[in-house]
Amino acid sequence: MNNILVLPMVIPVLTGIILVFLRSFVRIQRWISFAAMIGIAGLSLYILNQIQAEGILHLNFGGWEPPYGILFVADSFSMLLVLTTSIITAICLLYAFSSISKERENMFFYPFVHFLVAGVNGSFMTGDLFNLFVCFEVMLVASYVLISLGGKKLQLKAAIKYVAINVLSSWFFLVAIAYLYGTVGTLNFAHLSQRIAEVGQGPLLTTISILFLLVFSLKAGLLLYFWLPGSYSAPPPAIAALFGALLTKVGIYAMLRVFTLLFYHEPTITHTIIGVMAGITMIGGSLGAIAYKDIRQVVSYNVVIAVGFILVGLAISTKTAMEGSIYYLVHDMIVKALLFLLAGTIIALTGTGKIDKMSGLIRNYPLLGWLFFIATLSLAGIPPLSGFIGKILVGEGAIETGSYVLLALAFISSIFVLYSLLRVFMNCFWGETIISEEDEVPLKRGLLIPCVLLGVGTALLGVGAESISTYVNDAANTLVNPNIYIQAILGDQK
Amino acid sequence: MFTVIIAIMLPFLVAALIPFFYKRIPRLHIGWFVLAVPVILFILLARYIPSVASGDTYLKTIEWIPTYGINFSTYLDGLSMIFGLLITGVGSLVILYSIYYLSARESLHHFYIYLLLFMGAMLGVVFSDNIFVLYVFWELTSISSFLLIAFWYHRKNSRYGAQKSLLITVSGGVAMLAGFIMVYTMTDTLSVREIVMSMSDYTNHLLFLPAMLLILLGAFTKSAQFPFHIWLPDAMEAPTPVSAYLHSATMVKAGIYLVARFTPVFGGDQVWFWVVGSVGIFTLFWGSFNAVRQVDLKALLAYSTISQLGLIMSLFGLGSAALHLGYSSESVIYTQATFAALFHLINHSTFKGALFMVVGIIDHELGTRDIRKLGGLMALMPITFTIAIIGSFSMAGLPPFNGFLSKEMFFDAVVRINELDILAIGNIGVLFPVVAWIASVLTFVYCMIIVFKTFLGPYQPEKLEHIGQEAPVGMLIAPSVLAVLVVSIFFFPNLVGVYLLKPAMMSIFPTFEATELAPHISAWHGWNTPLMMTIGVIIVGVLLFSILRHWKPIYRLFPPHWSLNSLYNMMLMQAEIRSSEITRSYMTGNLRDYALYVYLFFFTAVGGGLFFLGAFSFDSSGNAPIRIYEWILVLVMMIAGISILFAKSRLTATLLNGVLGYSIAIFFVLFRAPDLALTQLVVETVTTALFLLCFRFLPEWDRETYKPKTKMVHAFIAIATGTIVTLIGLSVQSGKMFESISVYFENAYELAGGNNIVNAILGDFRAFDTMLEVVVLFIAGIGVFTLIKLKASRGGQDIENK
Amino acid sequence: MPAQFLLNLFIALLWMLLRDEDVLRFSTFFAGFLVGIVIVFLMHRFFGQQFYLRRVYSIIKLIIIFISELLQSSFVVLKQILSPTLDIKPGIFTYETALKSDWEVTALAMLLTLTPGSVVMEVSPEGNVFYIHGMDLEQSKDSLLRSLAKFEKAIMEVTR
Amino acid sequence: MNISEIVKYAAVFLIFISSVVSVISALGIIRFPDVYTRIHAATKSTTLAVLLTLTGAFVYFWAAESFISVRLILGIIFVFLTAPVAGHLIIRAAYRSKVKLAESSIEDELKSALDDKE
Amino acid sequence: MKINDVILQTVTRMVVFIILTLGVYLFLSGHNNPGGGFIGGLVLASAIVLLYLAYDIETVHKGIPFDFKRVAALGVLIAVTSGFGAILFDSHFLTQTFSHFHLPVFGETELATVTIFEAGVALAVVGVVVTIILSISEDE
Amino acid sequence: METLITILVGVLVTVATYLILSRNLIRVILGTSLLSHAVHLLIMTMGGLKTGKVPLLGGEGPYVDALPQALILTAIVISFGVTAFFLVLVYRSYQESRTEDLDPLRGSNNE
Amino acid sequence: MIEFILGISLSLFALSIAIVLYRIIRGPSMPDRVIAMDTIGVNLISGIAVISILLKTRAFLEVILIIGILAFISTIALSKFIERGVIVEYKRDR
Ligand code: NA
Ligand code: NA
Repeated sequence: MNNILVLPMVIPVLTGIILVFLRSFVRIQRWISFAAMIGIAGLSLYILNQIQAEGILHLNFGGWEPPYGILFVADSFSMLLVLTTSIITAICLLYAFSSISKERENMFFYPFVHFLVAGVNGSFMTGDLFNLFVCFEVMLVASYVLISLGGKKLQLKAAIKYVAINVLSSWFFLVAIAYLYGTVGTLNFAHLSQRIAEVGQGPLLTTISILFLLVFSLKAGLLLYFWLPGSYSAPPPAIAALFGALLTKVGIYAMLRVFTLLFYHEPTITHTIIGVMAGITMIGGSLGAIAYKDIRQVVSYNVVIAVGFILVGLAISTKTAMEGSIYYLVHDMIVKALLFLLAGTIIALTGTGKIDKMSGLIRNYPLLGWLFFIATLSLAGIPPLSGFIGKILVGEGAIETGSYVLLALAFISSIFVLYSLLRVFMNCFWGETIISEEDEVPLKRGLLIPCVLLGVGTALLGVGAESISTYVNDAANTLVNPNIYIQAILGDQK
Repeated sequence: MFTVIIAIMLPFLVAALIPFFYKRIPRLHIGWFVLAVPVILFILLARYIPSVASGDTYLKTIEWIPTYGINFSTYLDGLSMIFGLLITGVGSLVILYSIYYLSARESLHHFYIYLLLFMGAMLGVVFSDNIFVLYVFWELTSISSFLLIAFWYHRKNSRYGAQKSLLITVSGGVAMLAGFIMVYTMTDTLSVREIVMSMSDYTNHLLFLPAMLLILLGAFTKSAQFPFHIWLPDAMEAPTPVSAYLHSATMVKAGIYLVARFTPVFGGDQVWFWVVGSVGIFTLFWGSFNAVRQVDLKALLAYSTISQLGLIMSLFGLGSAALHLGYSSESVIYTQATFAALFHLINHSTFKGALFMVVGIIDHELGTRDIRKLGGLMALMPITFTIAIIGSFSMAGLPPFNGFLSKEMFFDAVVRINELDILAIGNIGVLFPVVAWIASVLTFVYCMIIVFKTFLGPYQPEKLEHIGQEAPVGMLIAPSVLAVLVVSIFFFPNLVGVYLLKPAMMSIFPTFEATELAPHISAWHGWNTPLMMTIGVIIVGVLLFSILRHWKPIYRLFPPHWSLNSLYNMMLMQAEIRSSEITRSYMTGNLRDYALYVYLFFFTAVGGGLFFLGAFSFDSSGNAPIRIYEWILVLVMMIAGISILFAKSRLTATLLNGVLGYSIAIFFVLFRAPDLALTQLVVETVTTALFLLCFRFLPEWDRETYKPKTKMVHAFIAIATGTIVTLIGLSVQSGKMFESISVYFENAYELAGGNNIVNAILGDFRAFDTMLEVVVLFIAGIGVFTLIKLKASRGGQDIENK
Repeated sequence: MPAQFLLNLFIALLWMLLRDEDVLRFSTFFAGFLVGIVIVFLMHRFFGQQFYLRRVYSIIKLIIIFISELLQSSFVVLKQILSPTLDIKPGIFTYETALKSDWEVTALAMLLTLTPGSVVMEVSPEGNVFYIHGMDLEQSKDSLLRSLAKFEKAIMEVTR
Repeated sequence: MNISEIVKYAAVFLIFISSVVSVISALGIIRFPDVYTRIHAATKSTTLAVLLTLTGAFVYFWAAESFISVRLILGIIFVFLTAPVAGHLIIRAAYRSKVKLAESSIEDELKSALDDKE
Repeated sequence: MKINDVILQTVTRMVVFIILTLGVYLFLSGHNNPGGGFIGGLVLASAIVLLYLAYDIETVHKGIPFDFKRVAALGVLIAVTSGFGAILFDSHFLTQTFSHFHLPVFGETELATVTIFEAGVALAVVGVVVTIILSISEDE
Repeated sequence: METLITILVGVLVTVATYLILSRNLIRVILGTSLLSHAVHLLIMTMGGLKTGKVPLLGGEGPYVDALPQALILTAIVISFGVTAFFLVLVYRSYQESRTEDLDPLRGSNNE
Repeated sequence: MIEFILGISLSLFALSIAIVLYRIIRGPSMPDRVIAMDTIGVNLISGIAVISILLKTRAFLEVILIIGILAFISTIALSKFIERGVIVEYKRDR
């Protein structure tokens, strides 16, 4: 029956609603939020191990057999992401406890975070195309609110663009669903895959697949990332960290899912386009990362680079490359969260985001500096931190398939990552110390602990890459063999 | 029991412990505590010398990421032994020296942590058998070097030097990683030993050459080969013990190590020969040429190091000729170049280490390293002077110092390679001995500069920061030990040859007969070409040194902005400027542009797909008939829609939008969708009400003020989008492939107990959608509430606007 | 008067109980209600009040006036629209009403609005003065005033 | 032709009439000189049209399926109640938002009242 | 001259009851006829909107003193937790059951768990729509 | 009929696209509103039009495809929520920066 | 025959909508547009009544009622907006 599968989505929804009733009890809200996230993390770990034992799990809502009803599907890939999501959210919540203003906490901040997570987890787990749309909307609307929560001018400006672009992308999503439904008459992923395989992915279906590519690219920030830097630098750090860690990942996930499960028949067209887009994205991200002297901008463009990097794996689509992408995905979620939290902390301490207006912070805040340094190295794929293994595997895949241009871009972009963040590090933390000890704003432990946790996380994930290798391996295996998925869902029906 | 893995781990462990220790014990002692690490490791390693010399190797594996074959495999053989001894040996001396060099006011714990990190990483590089693990440590050496260079991070130059070194060496490392992955792809193994064994099968592989070049790129950047050498002089911003240790004795030799390690893999190819040989020999020249013009003693030593590294590198290139020829009694002779390389590697570490420490003493005692301010120190610091003489003369290639021996072997190798015609050397080959000789002359000159400009001539106390004296004994121990080594190796070279060099040669030439790889080293080898060349070097060198003042101005012929350094600076600056220009040109922050990009992508990718894939098809045979009233209603909708574009007031536009909404409702009726019609109507009305509510707070809209051309572009995009949407829609209509699954829902009554199929789908079959949709609505609802109630102007202080 | 209605309901329920059917039917209830009407009508003098259905009759009469007004006015308007030349003299005039309660005022306004060629534009804050727009004042103001009085009477029949 | 057939035809005829009325009143909304006169077309003949249609539909369903539609009756009542109110509100809004009376207007007693008390 | 809304308010009082009844009817009959939680909720909401239009926020709040945010939250809560009912009976999340009962007064009646779900939906819709409109209107 | 409606969809999309490229945010919102109208019609059309009876069971089939109807219903409600939020966002933004014109709202890239 | 007449009627209602659309587009005043809007609603009611007969279904009778309600509500809202600029007041001063 696997009713447990619904919990990663329903727990946050319910928690969110209950917290609405507990509006004035901020302290209770905090701890319930945190506990819920930890609970989901535990659950998803349990499910993840269950999958290793029993194969892909699924839950048919209302008991309706696929393809007629909606279902949640848990495979290693999705659960790995759900697990990471909940852990990261828990940590970001910890950060929020000491950084989010009382006003926001009173204005349903925690419920919105929970709804966001619900949408994210739902997107990871759903096995139905239209339900994916709905889950996206849950996530998006929550993110709309979070980005504007607080009502600052800058936030509102960014929110307008963010909302408009996402409304447009949601519209394209609906159009694509309409076309696909019109063509193959079903919505269930496994069934869609089966039907598409049956008639072959003709020109029309390929065109429709490119439309899906447009939709997910917008969400993932693949090539169409222009909305991202502005939006991610507007909200407070805890929210920005969640955005940086989670939102684009959902788009990436959807793209991986759709182009490995449904539209994998014409890789010379679709995957080539993805490859080109990934390449341009890495270039654009790299340029952006060194173009600005504002920490938030630098960090945001680093998100863009990572998107390109991860999707190189999809463009290549070998099992090794997929494993690399998955590793990198998990890694990026952790480190991006860390990076956004650090950037936020720095800005909070110095009151500016401009790197040439600060200097010598490491004397005032050594731990913060070292965490930033670790984040820098990790993002650049410097071993033994977590970015390393993904980088190697993607590289392997690229070489196996002769995608040398992508390989070059992927590896060179990591140098840009290093340079851009190093610049921030050296400008902010090194140099003459300009904050005297009297003027030093004390760094709250509540801000530091979450960063430390994430920093330890990236180190552990790098050193302990083996610990998740079984999951990653299984995840990639499912991605490159769509039949495993189809069998698990439709089973003996065909 | 001692294992190499422990040797690698020990420095890391101690480094990890330092933060807990250093506050508890008096500061100066921390150096002594740290000193124990390399000393212990040196002793432990040294105990393996006899067995390694007899041909034993030690392999040990601890699993790390077995899934991907990435394991801690350590391999102790002759080659790694040399480096291991250098790292721990020079490490011990440098730490000893540093105890006296660094004042207790410095943040010593940082210093020693970095140093230990480096030591562990460096040991990891030389002992790793797994190429990916090797890479891990490789990058770690770059990072620890970065931290050490920027030890005085408040200085601008320190930061600059640190960044430069990191960028260059990490870039090289990334290239090397790509090369490693290629090697792995070819050979399917990550073990260097296995790669050595199997690579001969892949010499024709497409990836062979790229892999080789990429790995060499890694080696060249790390070993400061031309044109990547530019980071090394700037790295001299580090405290002198660091320069002595990392930037002359060990880290910069990691690239050398890599070349040596991969000589049996790639050395058989003539590209290897040419690239390694010629890059090395040119670096040798360029380094020595530039060293002469330096006025900062440390910079001089940096260029000298570059030059010496080039020498060693070129020797490895030349030695690979033996592999190219394959094992035979004739080809063995070429292995002597490699032998010389290894020998000089050791020698260089000794004399250069000593010289750096000498410069450190001068800097420490007198507060300057500027040659123009120095002079007459001989009387002031006699011991230092003695050490300087020993180091410099060794470097200049004079007897009775070890540098003489390896220099002779070098000349021998370049002369001999000239005789080799198999590698299509021809006339170009003559360049090797010529360049080598010129470089050696220049080397001689700068060695003289070090000694005579610093220690002889007039003493100028007024130019010094503080009046100095001979350094404390503790500071002199380390350089003295090295100086003693310089001399004793000259007298007992074959001890080194048999116990250290031969086993290393066996690792580099596994297919060769071990006994032939270690020639007897003797100071006197007859009146042969190399000796003539050396004599020539001395004569011309003395001459040039004495008229230095007269020819030094030729350096001014090179405009400073044409240097590689300014190229590097310009590249970084231009990268920032251009990328800023490019990024700002399309990241306008304007929603309209962003929407345009989306539409442009739709037009290109989806539209392009539609046309180029030939996806369009049209078949209206399955269409339902159209009645007159439907025509009229469609027309009404089109007119209403288009009129919105021309509406002069927002209210009109809203009303027209309402007309559309209501018309759609009647189409829903015509298409037999009562639930939809109901929902659509209510939602449309409420939406209109919302518009009206918000209009209260917003001004009436103005006319669009776009230029006609912009309007045309917009119109084109709009029409194109509409057209593509329609065309795909028509194609889908014509290309339906399957019956919809919804036939199943017609059993709604039996299955879900309802007669309203739509309602059964919403409430039962797809209730989950409905549930989430309510959640969406809920989020939007309280979202609106928060948006209105929480205003920045009213809200209190919070974290991000402090 | 509510007492009469309640009594009527009671009779209808009683009727249903007496019929003792397995299922509750509206028709049975309706029949019982009719019986009740007859009984209450016969007995209404005992309550010392008007028969409560008299008011229903007044309401129906009012509705019929409504409908007939609507028909007439529509006809007039249609004629105007279709006439080749539009020759109308519109204008706004006032009317003071004797009606008091909200319901009365509303009913009168609605009636007026449905009357040929007139629309109520404003009601004074006190609720006693109507400002009326007439489509063709020259021709129809007098007849308008006449029918206004008729409406007031009809409404009062219902409410008082 | 039985009774119900005749009733059906009558109903359809009613609907037809009302559709004609509807078109004419639509023309009125186009043709009348100002908003104050157009409202007469809207509140009277259009309302009549819809009431006739609904009645026709009601009768038709009654005749064809002997189905008494409470919803249609409610609809009729609703239109009856709301149409005049809607007309009243629009015209008040028009006057208060200073939409000009047609040139042919001969009297305006409201103007002074509004001016006086404001 | 102050605006006198007596006509509007009087008619509204009458009309609102028609709308409310219709809303409830649509909500209950959705299973077999057009309607359901959504539409029912929307219609109920529009009745309340009508009240706001004809009267003012304070007056309406006196008559309907709910916190509509909580109404909405309650609705969502009901809709989501109704899914859990099925889990207690060991069947899939969101499984709806229905059965026919013979009840006094109502006769043969179908009772379905989906009604609880739909009630949640309806409450949520009412709550949200009114919350939105009130939030905007209360702003100054 | 399907062809006609698909063309209508195209016209609506064209108008919407043009509106979205406007400077004025109210136009943009109207554009998104039009987009949702269009896509609802599109989904409807994709399921086939007038292919059967109203999907209320009773008597003989066939019925029209009910699934698109359910999907559209969901989509309508979602787009209502989003539009409401967007609209309020615009007016709040106007409150803070006194403009609903896009150009002054650029922000962020130079900040 | 019945279908034919009803078809014509339906077309006439559609025509009325088309005609009235002119008023919405051209105005000239806002109340003009509101009147037209209201008229469209009323014609939709008629149209749906006819469609119900044509399709032989009772499924749309609720729609009729709903349009009636909504046309009323939107007319009130629009009129109030034109008259006062505010459609929901916090407290009415009277
Ligand atoms: Na700075
Ligand atoms: Na030299």
